[in-house]
Amino acid sequence: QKGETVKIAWIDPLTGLMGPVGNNQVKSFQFVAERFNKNNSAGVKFEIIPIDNKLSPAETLNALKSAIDQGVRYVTQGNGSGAAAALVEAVAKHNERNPGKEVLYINHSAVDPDLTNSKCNYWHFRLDADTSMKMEALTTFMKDRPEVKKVYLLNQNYAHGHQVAKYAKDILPRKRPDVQFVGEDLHPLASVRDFAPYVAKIKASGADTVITGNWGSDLSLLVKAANDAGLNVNFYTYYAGVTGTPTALGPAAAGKVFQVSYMHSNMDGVAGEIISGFKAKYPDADWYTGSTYHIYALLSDAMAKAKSTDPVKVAAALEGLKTKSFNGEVEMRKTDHQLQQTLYISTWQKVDAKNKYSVENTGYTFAPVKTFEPYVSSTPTSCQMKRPG
Amino acid sequence: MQIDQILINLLNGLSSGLLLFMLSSGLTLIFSMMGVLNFAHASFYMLGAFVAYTVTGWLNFTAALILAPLIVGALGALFERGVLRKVHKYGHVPELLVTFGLSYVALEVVQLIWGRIPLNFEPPTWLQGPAFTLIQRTGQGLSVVAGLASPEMCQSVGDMVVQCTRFPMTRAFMMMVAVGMLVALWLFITRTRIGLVIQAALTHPEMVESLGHNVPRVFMLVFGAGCALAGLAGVIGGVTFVTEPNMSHIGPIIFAVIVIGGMGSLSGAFVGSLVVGMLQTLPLTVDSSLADALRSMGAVVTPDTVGYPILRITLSQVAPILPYLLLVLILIFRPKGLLGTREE
Amino acid sequence: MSRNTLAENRPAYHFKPWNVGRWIIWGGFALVLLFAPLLWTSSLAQTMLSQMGIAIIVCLAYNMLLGQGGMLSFGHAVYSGLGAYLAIHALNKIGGGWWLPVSLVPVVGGLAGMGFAILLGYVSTKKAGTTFAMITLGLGELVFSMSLMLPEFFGGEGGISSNRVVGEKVWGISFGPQIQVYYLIAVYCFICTAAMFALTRTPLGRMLNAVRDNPERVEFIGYSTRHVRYIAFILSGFFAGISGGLSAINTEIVNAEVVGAARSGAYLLFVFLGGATFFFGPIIGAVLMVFALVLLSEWTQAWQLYLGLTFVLMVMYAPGGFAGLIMMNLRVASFGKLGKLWTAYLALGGAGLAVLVGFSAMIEMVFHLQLNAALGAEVPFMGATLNALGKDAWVGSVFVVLTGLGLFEVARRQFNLQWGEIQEEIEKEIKRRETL
Amino acid sequence: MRAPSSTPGSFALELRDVRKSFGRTEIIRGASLQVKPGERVAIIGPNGAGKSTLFNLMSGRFDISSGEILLHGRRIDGKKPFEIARMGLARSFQVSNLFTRLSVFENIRCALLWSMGQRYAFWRFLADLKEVNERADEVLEMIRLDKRRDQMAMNLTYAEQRALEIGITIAGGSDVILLDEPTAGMSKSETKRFVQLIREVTEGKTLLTVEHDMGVVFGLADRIAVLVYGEVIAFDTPEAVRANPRVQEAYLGSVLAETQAAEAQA
Amino acid sequence: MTLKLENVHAYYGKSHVLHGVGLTVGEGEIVSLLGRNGSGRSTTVKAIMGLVDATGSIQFKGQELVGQKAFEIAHRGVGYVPENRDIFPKLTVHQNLLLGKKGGQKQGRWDFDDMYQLFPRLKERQHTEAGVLSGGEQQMLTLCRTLMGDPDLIMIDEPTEGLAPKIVELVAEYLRELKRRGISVLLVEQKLTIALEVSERCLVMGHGRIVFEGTPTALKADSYVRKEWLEV
Ligand SMILES: Nc1ncnc2c1ncn2[C@@H]1O[C@H](COP(=O)(O)OP(=O)(O)OP(=O)(O)O)[C@@H](O)[C@H]1O
Ligand SMILES: Nc1ncnc2c1ncn2[C@@H]1O[C@H](COP(=O)(O)OP(=O)(O)OP(=O)(O)O)[C@@H](O)[C@H]1O
Ligand SMILES: CC(C)C[C@H](N)C(=O)O
Ligand SMILES: [Mg+2]
Ligand SMILES: [Mg+2]
Repeated sequence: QKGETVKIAWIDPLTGLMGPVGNNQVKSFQFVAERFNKNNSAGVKFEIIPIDNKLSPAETLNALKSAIDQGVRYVTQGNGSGAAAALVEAVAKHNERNPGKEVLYINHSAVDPDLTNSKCNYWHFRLDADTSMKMEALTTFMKDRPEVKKVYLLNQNYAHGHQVAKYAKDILPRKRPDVQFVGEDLHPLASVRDFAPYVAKIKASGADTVITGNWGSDLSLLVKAANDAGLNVNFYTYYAGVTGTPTALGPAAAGKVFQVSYMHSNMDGVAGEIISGFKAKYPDADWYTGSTYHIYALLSDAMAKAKSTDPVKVAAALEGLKTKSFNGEVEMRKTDHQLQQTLYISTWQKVDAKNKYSVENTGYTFAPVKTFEPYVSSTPTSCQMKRPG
Repeated sequence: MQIDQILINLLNGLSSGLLLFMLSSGLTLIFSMMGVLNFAHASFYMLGAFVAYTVTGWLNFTAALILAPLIVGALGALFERGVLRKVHKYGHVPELLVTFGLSYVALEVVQLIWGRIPLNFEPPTWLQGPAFTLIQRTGQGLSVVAGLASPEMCQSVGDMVVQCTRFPMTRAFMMMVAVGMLVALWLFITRTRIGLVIQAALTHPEMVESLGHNVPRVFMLVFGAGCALAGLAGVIGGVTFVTEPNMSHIGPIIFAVIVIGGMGSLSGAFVGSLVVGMLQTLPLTVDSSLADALRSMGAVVTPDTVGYPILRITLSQVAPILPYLLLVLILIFRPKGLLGTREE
Repeated sequence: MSRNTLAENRPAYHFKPWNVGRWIIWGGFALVLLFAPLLWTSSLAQTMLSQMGIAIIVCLAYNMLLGQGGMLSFGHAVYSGLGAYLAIHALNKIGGGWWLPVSLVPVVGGLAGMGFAILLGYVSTKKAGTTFAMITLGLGELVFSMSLMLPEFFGGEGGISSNRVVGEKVWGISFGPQIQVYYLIAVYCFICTAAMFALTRTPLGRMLNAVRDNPERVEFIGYSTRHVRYIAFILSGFFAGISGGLSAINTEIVNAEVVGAARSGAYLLFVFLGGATFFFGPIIGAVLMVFALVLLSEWTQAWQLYLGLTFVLMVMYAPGGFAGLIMMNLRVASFGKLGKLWTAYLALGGAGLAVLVGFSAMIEMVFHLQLNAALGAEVPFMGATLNALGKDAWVGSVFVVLTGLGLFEVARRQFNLQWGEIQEEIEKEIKRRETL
Repeated sequence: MRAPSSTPGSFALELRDVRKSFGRTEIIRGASLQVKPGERVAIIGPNGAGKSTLFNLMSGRFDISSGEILLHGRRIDGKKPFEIARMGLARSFQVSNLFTRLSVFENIRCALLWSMGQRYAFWRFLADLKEVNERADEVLEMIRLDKRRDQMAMNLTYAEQRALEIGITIAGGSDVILLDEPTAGMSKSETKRFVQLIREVTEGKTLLTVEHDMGVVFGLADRIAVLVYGEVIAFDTPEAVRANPRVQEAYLGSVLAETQAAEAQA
Repeated sequence: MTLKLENVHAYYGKSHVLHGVGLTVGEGEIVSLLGRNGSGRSTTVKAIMGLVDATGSIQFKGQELVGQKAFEIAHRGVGYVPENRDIFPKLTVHQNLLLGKKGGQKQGRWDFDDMYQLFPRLKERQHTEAGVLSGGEQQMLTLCRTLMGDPDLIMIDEPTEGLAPKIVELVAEYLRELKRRGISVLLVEQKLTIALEVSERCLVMGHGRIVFEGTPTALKADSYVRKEWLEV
């Protein structure tokens, strides 16, 4: 396998609502690939082929076909659990109908727990921590925060938002039976212009904490409206670091926004190098998709282990594979293909001596406040994996 | 719910309605007069915000508030002159499609120039902070303080719970401008013959020209004016909310507004905007669903009940689609809209 | 004059026993459908061909409203989309043991589309014109929003997925391989196209044209415009539903976007681009739609810019769409005068190409600088590599564009002149023939 | 073709105290009229008297405010235009009202479809409807547009459009026909030809026509109804109407009308 | 000379309709333009108004009109009453008249009251939508609307079309009144009786050319022209 080129089709939105995120991720994938191409355990070269799926499940399938036509055997995708679910099924069907031409799907960011539970599939591997895992970490953190008394759940009305709300209601009471849920709202995805009514509602509920899976402008506008109305609550978020949101958070949100993720902006070691290298190359962008590192680390180790780049063998090698990544040792759990890894809670604050990295050049940063070993966020799975053969 | 909450909700509804009016007034101007359903209207709104951002960088916000609408208006006029005018003779569907095409182009061009991520378009200092603060004290009722209330005033003392709610300056300003727009437009329409000229020119352009009116210029002017209004809305929307390419996705709701209000009627657009603004805002505060309503009437509703998925949806969840429901109902029962005068 | 002589003098409205032209056209259409997948064999190509077949049906169905009936709908995806949903549910039911051949699932979609058209069409067709357009817009938004609120039926934004390889195999066809699905689509496409064409030749089809032209007068010759519109709407819903059903089988996933405004808008745009005034226009439009949405976005990141510009230019200069352009040239050809034009066309084409190349080189460079600047300054462009930061590439493209534009203008004037002359000659020829 | 459904002795068309107001202004103020089958009646009156409005009421374009309208003894007021058309009343328009983007032949054929029982059929080919097509060609022949058969209606000259307008009106074989100013805008010679044409095509049918050209009126009508301010002030033979002093005062009484009428009756 | 046409050719797209028309209208003169349907009378008037493409020379008060836009021509003082009652159907009668006034125009010879005096019927209906007016009322309205623009030359295409005989005579009277106020009139008419009665000169058109020019008396006498170009 040494010297082979491994083509990975990146199927995600480059245009539309999630276009900016997608563009950032392509850069991230390519940037980290360069690093790995200089040196990796399998001695292969990675090449990223970006294909725009416009965030649509149907377009994703077209993109998959097009990738397969180009001889690609590895695909990665992550923005949008809808597209991810479609891709899982499509890849499964393809592999079943075209033996010998199997394709592996590495999911870099789609976090719907179903993908490694009821919908789990042998050809799918997930690198991000799923909604329930992140919620475990988040609630464990909240457990020790006495000021959390009344919680409001505000989420986008689609699968991801539903999951966040569901797991919050499942997990938080276990850890903090005293916490009250004072309200819950689902708002339409990416079409609310004015969050003031929701803010008024939160205010009326007397909440001191908001848990939200919102991303993009849905999060920026929410925080902005809360600031404007003088709403004094803390936001526990999943995606405050995604392109565009930090800029909108600005000084007003400092100290009020928490984020759960498997990385943060002020990491040292490999991640630190990549973060600053990335900034040097793209002054306007941040590296926040850590799974762009995982993917090469895992694949190259698996390929070395399998001594092949054949997806069938690599898939087998990936199962249960442990490797060292930027956030410590990670393990691709065999039972459900969910990566087990360290998670961090970080908070939005002004850069200081310890946390120097200025996110989106705002002078503010996500500073780590808590680190959780993989076992903390590890959740059981209901997956009954069908393995080929 | 407490008084201050009711008040703030009404204010929110009102201000969101007034923002809609800023957008629909330009659209209605163009639509009612020229019959062009300008699908690119929201693009001009977006453009207004971006242009203002840049102008603010060069000069200051006040200059942007004046210059950006003018620039956007000029661009609109240019589009009318160069493109729309050519298409006019083919009828309304091509006109609509050409604006549809423009909305794609505008979005891409904006993204090329200003990038794809939200810009940090901060309101100027005089627009920052709250316009007034509502203070609700248990037992004492409501009081209003201009500007920011001091933290002491918002401190709960003993049993007395004090709640402060701020109303941001940007929103207050937005409301003021919208009302100003209404007045200016009303004067424009009633004090000049331009509206008549255009209406007449829609069906009989040659005749209007024969009476000595420069029809093409009037069309250009009106289109430009409509776009300038969108641009002005954009400047204010940009600082109040976010300045990003997604701004152009407000889309169909403003069509709903002008249809509900009555096509071609300025007062209709105004009333329609307020109705839609309220309709989008107020139901958000109600968390009960049909299922709850049935239960309160004594019926047993469980997840196994037929139609539970529908019964389960709360009013706050359907709030965003209520305007469209109203739109369809209005069109069925009162096709000319609330204040409209024309049938078709 | 007696009736008999009349009938003999005017045979135009009788099918000749062998209407050769028609046989050639339909035979050709069938052959294209039959052999296309043998020419383009990659899996992407076959997917695209399948999508084209599906798009052809729905665009023709849409044009029953727009072109034939003058009804501007902003929400036709509702009918194709709901058809797709019911079809995919049916497919899942088959998987769960229902007895229904998979090949009939599109009919389920058709009936669903028709059912919803009966329901919603009743309110939409009450009015015509702008009111109709607005009702369809509102209904479209309503159905789309509902689709996100009722995940039980619509499956949320992830949609409902299914497996088409279910039920009993008929004649060894499992519909597993794409090619089998393609031929299913091709068969439906042919039948539906023929049926919709036939429809334009029936009393209802003709009255639909009459309603488009002058609804007022229609009422005074005994027809209810509303009934005519309603029936057409239902039939259009049926065909749209069939296409939805086919797409459910083809992609095995149906999600909310199939009922979305963007989809409805695409129908309108591409039908218009293809040419709404001719029966075959939407077929061209459908093919373009699939190309634009699938391929263009792969070739270039600037695809929306190109798409937008193409629309603007087409609407400005060819409001009859591609079909209109074709028919104009066919008319010239049928008078044997196309030969005179081909030099002009060559000049126009050459100059146009130069403008296009130069212009798109610039666009690609700008996009590259903005999105992938750090990948280096090289932009791959039509097999060559441009240096987006170097002066040469820019000066070169500007030069190409400017000369292109200049030449184009010259060629255009020349062409206009010739075109005008030819039209005049044709008019004269027609007058001459008339007086014969 | 439809058989006249009238029973002998009843009227083809009857108006009983018909009233119509637009907003507060009453335009038709209790008009009554009885037209016998096969009769040719002209309605004259000053501009704005309500002649076209009366036609609009009879053909169902507007609803009446009060009164009754009967077609062959059956109430038609309150019915929709297409229902009235199906019952055998056809009308033309003062301003040509054609299917401009269809061919001349298609215009006529559309006008025939309902009356020849095709309704909303989408399972039959037009080309196979032999009777319909033959009848359409007959009508074309009658209105002398057979040469222009395959032209689009919008390409016809004014006079040809007027002819087609009348063709569409009579094609369906209705036995009560209303023509609103059929010869407006025509030169004298053309007018003459048209009067002849109308005579031919309405042979045996009940005809109501509105005209300002006294030549046409006196050339065509068996009886003349005079409508002034929404009331029928006279309804009689041409001679009697001409002699009626009230009519003279309200409407005729001018050199122009006199010369026209005289020319026609001569 | 108020209006002078020389060798005017006009086209609808590619079809050549006027083949070298020449005519003159003097100050305060009523000239009528006669001919069969389709002979090109309306086209002549439209060509003067700048509504169809024309070549040749059209001079109005010594200024060339060919190539000018309709609204510029209107501002020069040419008024046009079209043949097909181009009233603005959605506007009220009053608004229709209002649009007859040109922008930036000072008080002209006529005002609303003059119009309403002339046709009291219009006054009664002044707040009605013009689209619902009776045919005759619409005809009156078009006449008045053009007059509101205070033209020096007024071209009227078949003004008596659809008017009751009594009103027709009123119109004739009104044309004379225009003349009295010094306005030149170019009248296109179908009704010979009227044309011959009011006009000082008659022109007859045939196939896009002027085939006769002379006084009404001369025309009455010339049975050849009448037979060949006016009747069957
Ligand atoms: N829809 C309407 N609303 C208001 N007024 C109307 C409407 N339709 C007609 N009228 C008025 O009714 C009167 C009668 O109009 P109608 O068209 O019947 O006249 P007419 O007798 O046909 O006259 P003419 O000979 O001039 O055509 C007119 O004054 C007209 O303005
Ligand atoms: N818009 C048009 N396009 C093409 N040809 C036209 C157009 N309008 C008129 N024509 C043709 O031009 C010729 C002259 O028409 P014009 O209207 O000037 O005649 P006219 O003398 O006014 O007759 P009419 O009595 O019909 O008003 C006719 O042959 C007519 O068919
Ligand atoms: C990248 C994320 C913002 C996308 C999110 N995980 C989703 O499921 O839609
Ligand atoms: Mg009338
Ligand atoms: Mg004429």
